[in-house]
Amino acid sequence: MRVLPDPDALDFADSVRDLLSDAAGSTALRGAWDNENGLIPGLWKQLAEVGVLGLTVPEEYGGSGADLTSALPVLVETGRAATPEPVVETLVGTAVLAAAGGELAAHWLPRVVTGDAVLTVAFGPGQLVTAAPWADLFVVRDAAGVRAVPAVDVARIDHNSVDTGRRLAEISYDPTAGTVVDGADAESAFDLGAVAIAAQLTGLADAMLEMAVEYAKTREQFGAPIGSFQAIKHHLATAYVANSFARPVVARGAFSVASGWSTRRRDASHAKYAAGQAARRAARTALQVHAGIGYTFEHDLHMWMKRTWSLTSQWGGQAWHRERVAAAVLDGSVEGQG
Amino acid sequence: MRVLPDPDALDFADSVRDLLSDAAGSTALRGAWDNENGLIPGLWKQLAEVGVLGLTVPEEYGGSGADLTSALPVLVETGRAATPEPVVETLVGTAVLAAAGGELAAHWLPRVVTGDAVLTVAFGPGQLVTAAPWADLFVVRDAAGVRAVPAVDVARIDHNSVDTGRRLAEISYDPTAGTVVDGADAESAFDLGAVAIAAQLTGLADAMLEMAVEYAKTREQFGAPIGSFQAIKHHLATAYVANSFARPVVARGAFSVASGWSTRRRDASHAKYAAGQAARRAARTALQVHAGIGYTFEHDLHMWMKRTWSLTSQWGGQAWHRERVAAAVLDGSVEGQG
Amino acid sequence: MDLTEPAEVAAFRLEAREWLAANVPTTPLPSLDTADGFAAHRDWEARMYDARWAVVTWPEEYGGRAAGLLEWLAFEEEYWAAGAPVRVSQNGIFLLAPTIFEFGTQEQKDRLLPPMARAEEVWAQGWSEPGSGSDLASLRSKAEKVDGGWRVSGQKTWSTRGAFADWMFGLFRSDPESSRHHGLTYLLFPLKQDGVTVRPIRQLDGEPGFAEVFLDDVFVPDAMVLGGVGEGWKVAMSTTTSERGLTLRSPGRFMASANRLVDLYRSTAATDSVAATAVRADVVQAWMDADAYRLYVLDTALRALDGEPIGAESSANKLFWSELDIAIHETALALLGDRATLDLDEPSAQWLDGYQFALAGPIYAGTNEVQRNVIAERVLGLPR
Amino acid sequence: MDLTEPAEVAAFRLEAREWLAANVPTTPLPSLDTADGFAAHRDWEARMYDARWAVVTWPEEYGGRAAGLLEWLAFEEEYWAAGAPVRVSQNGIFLLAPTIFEFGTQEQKDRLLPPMARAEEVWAQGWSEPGSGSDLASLRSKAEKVDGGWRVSGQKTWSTRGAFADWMFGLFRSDPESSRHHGLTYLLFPLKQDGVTVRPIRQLDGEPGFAEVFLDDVFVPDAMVLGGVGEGWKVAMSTTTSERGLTLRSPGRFMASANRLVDLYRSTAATDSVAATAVRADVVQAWMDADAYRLYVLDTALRALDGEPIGAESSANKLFWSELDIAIHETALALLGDRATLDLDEPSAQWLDGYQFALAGPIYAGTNEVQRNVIAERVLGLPR
Repeated sequence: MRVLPDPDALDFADSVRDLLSDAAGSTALRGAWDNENGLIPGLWKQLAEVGVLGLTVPEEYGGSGADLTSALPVLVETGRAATPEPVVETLVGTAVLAAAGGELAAHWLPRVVTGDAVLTVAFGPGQLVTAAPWADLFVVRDAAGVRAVPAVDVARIDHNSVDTGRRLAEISYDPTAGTVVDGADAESAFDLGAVAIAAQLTGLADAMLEMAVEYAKTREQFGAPIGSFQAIKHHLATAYVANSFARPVVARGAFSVASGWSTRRRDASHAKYAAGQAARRAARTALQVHAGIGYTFEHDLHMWMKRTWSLTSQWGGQAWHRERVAAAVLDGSVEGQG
Repeated sequence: MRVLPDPDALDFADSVRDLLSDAAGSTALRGAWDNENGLIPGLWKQLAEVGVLGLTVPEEYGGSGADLTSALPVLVETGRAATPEPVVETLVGTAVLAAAGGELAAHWLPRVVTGDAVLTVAFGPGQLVTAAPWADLFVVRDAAGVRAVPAVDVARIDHNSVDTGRRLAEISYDPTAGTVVDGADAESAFDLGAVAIAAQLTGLADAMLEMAVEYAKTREQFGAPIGSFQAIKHHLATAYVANSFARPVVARGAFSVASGWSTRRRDASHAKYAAGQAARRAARTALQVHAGIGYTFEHDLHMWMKRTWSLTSQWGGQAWHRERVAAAVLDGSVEGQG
Repeated sequence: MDLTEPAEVAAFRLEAREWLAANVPTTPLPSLDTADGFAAHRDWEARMYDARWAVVTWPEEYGGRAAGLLEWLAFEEEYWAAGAPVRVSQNGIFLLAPTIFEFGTQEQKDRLLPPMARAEEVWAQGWSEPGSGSDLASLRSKAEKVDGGWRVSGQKTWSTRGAFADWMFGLFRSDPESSRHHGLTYLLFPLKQDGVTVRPIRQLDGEPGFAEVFLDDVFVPDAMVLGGVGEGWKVAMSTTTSERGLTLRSPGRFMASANRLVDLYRSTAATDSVAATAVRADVVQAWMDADAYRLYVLDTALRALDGEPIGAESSANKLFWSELDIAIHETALALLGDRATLDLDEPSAQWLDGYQFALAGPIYAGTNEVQRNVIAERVLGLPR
Repeated sequence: MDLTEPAEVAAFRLEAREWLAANVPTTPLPSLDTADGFAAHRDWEARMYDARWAVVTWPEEYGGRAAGLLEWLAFEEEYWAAGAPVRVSQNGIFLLAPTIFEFGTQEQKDRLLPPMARAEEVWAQGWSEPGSGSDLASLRSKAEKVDGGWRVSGQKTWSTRGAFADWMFGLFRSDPESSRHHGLTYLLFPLKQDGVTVRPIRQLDGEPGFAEVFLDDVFVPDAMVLGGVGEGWKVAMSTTTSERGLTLRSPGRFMASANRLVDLYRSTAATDSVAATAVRADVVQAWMDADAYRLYVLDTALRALDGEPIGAESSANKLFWSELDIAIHETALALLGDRATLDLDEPSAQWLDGYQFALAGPIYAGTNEVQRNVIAERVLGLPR
């Protein structure tokens, strides 16, 4: 019985953290925000090479066959680094294709694992898609179930998002385009994505609090570091506690989804809600601690804040997930807890 | 155009404040909490003599004919003193009888104004009545409208309340007992009570914050008054701001109800909600600042806290009033503001 | 107690409403943090000035209507309810002008007020410095006495409107031996002159809403000292605790936002009642708080009219509106769901813009932490 | 990562569940803050002891089952879900016993643990003094060395269970020249002896839940020093940062409260859907937080079992459960509406009682203000 990930998963995440801090640090990130496609040049191939893209893909398709619980630490790192690339979308899309198997999986998965093909997904209650300009395949939930549509058959309207490290588009396609993914479980794919995003949110929160703590130690006002004032201390302590209590909820969400527990819907929503609340609090706290400097585009903080806004608004917003938990707990029965 | 009460009303409230601090200070209050009927011996007659009981009763019945807006400051004082006597119930009951006029008014009002008869009321969404053991007349809302039932026709079940300075009973009576109060507007009587209680709540909040501020100035820990620590300062400042912003909302509620504005239901509920939230925050803050000593029955604070719990739970609870505002603002139209 | 609006205020309100209905631009102006937008906002204010709506509280001789506080509150309610543009001249007309009226020389009034009112000369703030944010009294930019005036050097930052503004007002250390609140002088000078370097700072939304201003031996004539030499702190503070506390953010602005939030709630509820119900309590809370803010400011204004001194109300005010503004916009973003982060020309982007603007509220004009200290120490009397 | 409950824990849980189902009193015991209630709670714990459920984590030789942390968590979940009484022996078995196991002599273990486990000897805390609350290190009650032991004088306050307890544990200044954390000694002594005066203090609910204890030249033999002379602070603190941080308030307690809140919500919704809907978000928030607390403690326990050191988790824990407990009960009172303040034998009074109990949470065992300081300084490394 463990809540924390296994040591192997943590070691792998450490190596990804090193990769991201070398190849996708704040200067690279700033470049991605400003460039044409919102991506860090070369990073996708590197993520493929070290095995991030195939981490949860079955070995027969060239992946490592890990489950969601083992992928959590890597997802946290991609959150901590505010990575713009569609890591969560890859995780969800490959899971759907692998579960369906057959020709679709055999064709796409080996290419996705190596980074030679890119897929993106649309499973949330809205229909905004990220990585759309760049994707070769769209795996989407629609009225007919789940459908895989090649990019050539997809029309898109690009939207401006405040988080230009996560560009958004609305897509449309002929209702008969592409292939129906037989037996795909759209709801479980959604839960998978919710937990994966929740993991990223805890990483985002960590990173923002770390920035704020470092700033509070060095910035002086009234002849003392501002971190010595009780108001600043208590703001930061409160945000730290919120994120500390979100983390095990996310871990349970992962285990519940991976194990197919009867409470998996509730647990996935609880994970995204708790991590989202913690990340929002971390963002507000970090901004207030940084004050003016944190309000500038020149400072890194804004990229982390805006990613927090994106991830807490999309794939089901905060109130939406809270209500999904409420429907399970208050209207249904409180099912066996893990 | 004024939000603040007129100087005359404030002067009168000052004299009532003096009376209450002489005759109904914390020692007297403690006595009332422990004695058989929960009242301060002799106080009711004194309140009658100085004109509190008849303040809003028309002059033809021996009162002063003031409207609710002029009564607000006195109500605030009865809140500040955590007065156990049924001042709000008297205000509401006499207003209903005076509006109806006729024999009922002529018989009861002069006696109520002098303190020779006591009435109580039941208009809230629940049916718990205060001052029941002591009342000569019950003015109650029921399915038939509003009914005035003499005590002799009322059966009651006394309940234990944590606020023994405000005892509660459930009452019952034969559906044909007493007199139907012709043309009584039960909803407006309810609004009147809601605003009157809101005024008491702002007084309670004031008193609790004052206790907490005084304590914070004198209690020392870590070699300094605890009021010099920023955490304590910010708790108290936040509670102070909440009550400061509730006060004009209560004043507007009084004016809106007294003037029969179309928004009076919404305004009355907003008043009770805002004052209730502020008082609850003041109670939590005062307890946290006092810490152990505030948690004792020996310290005065608990009587003010428990009155806050009573008044925010009864005559429509906090969520109930917020939802009443929501129904007006969100489902209806936002009507002309004053 | 009487909350009925006096007839003359109601008449004033109606006149404003009619003019605004006929004149407010039907499509929103570009952001005033862009060069184009700045110019467009100047034009709008010039039109307001021509109709004598730019500075309603000012005396008629300077283009105002000598309106009282109640008229001002009514005007502001109408202004924001009409969806009119934000005021590019705000620093000048709401922050600096009251100080000029109180401390300025006749010459200063005549020279400075008319172009300020027409938005021909837009003012930037010169308060904060890199080492002096919350702790304003630690500022170090210096003014050295020379013949006929002062030589000013140093660096100001977070200068709102600094990127495009014409003039700056601010505090400078005129006595090199002084420390803290002493020895400061309040100076006024044009930004477009030698020795002044303006470096725009991109704010959260990517636009240059404020600037760093580097001052290298800039000459300021004696005539542009506001109030006495060495009296800068007193001059700067005198208006923060008076009516200026009221006028920094008018209630009409938040009431208009809250009413738009109600509209957004209703349109969401029509298509997705689950989403709407989940934030219903937050929507009504925001609306109630906006209404409470309106009433609180009205109460303060009425007491000011009765001659009561206005003190720490400005700190309580600032805490309340800054937190309210964030709550209104966070609730709106929750209602927008997936579309909350859509930006620029997207139809919902006004809420995102408003949110980003609101996030600065608890920081500028004295952080909310400083305001809570002020209330605790000056109002409640807690020990420092 | 595997959250499946191990088979041996599940079996242990089942055994506990069955015993509790058969043995938990069907009518609630009277309040343990009354003499009758105290006696009734002692009896209940004696029955638990006889069935070896009183101290499941203790070694078998002292009446326990040598249960691990996971079994303990499972037992606590079952205990509170069964609606079993609060533990009158809590001070002893959860706070003092871990310290005795770590620092006690064999003689102390043999003398003190068995009657503690049977609730024959109930322990009161002797930490706070009138001038030493949050600032515990400032305590002044003194222990003077005499032949064979110590003479203790001074005053302790907020001594939980002090009104009816049999023994006291606490810190005393044994070196008169010392200050702050130095020169303190951890002493154990019976309360029923000459020189000890217990003045019960009525707490918020009117019952004597704690007491002031006056000590006038009370003799404590050397054998009842716990840990070394002058080592009192270290002895007292060693367990606060270890497992004791976990066991002060078990998650089972809050999960059981949250599930009862869900039941209350459902019964309210059945008769008054408006009232229920208005607090629906608060109900689910409370349930989620109770669940989060359960998972956080489980995570900490599993890491402790893996040999990881447990540090400031106890401060984060304490903040979280104390605020959660208040939130659960405030939400319940909101659902009760008019009946929220009904007391004593009224059916809803369990919620009011629970609320009053919960209100002490942010105060005792180190105020939440102190806990936030601890997290900021010791975990985040912010300057003092």
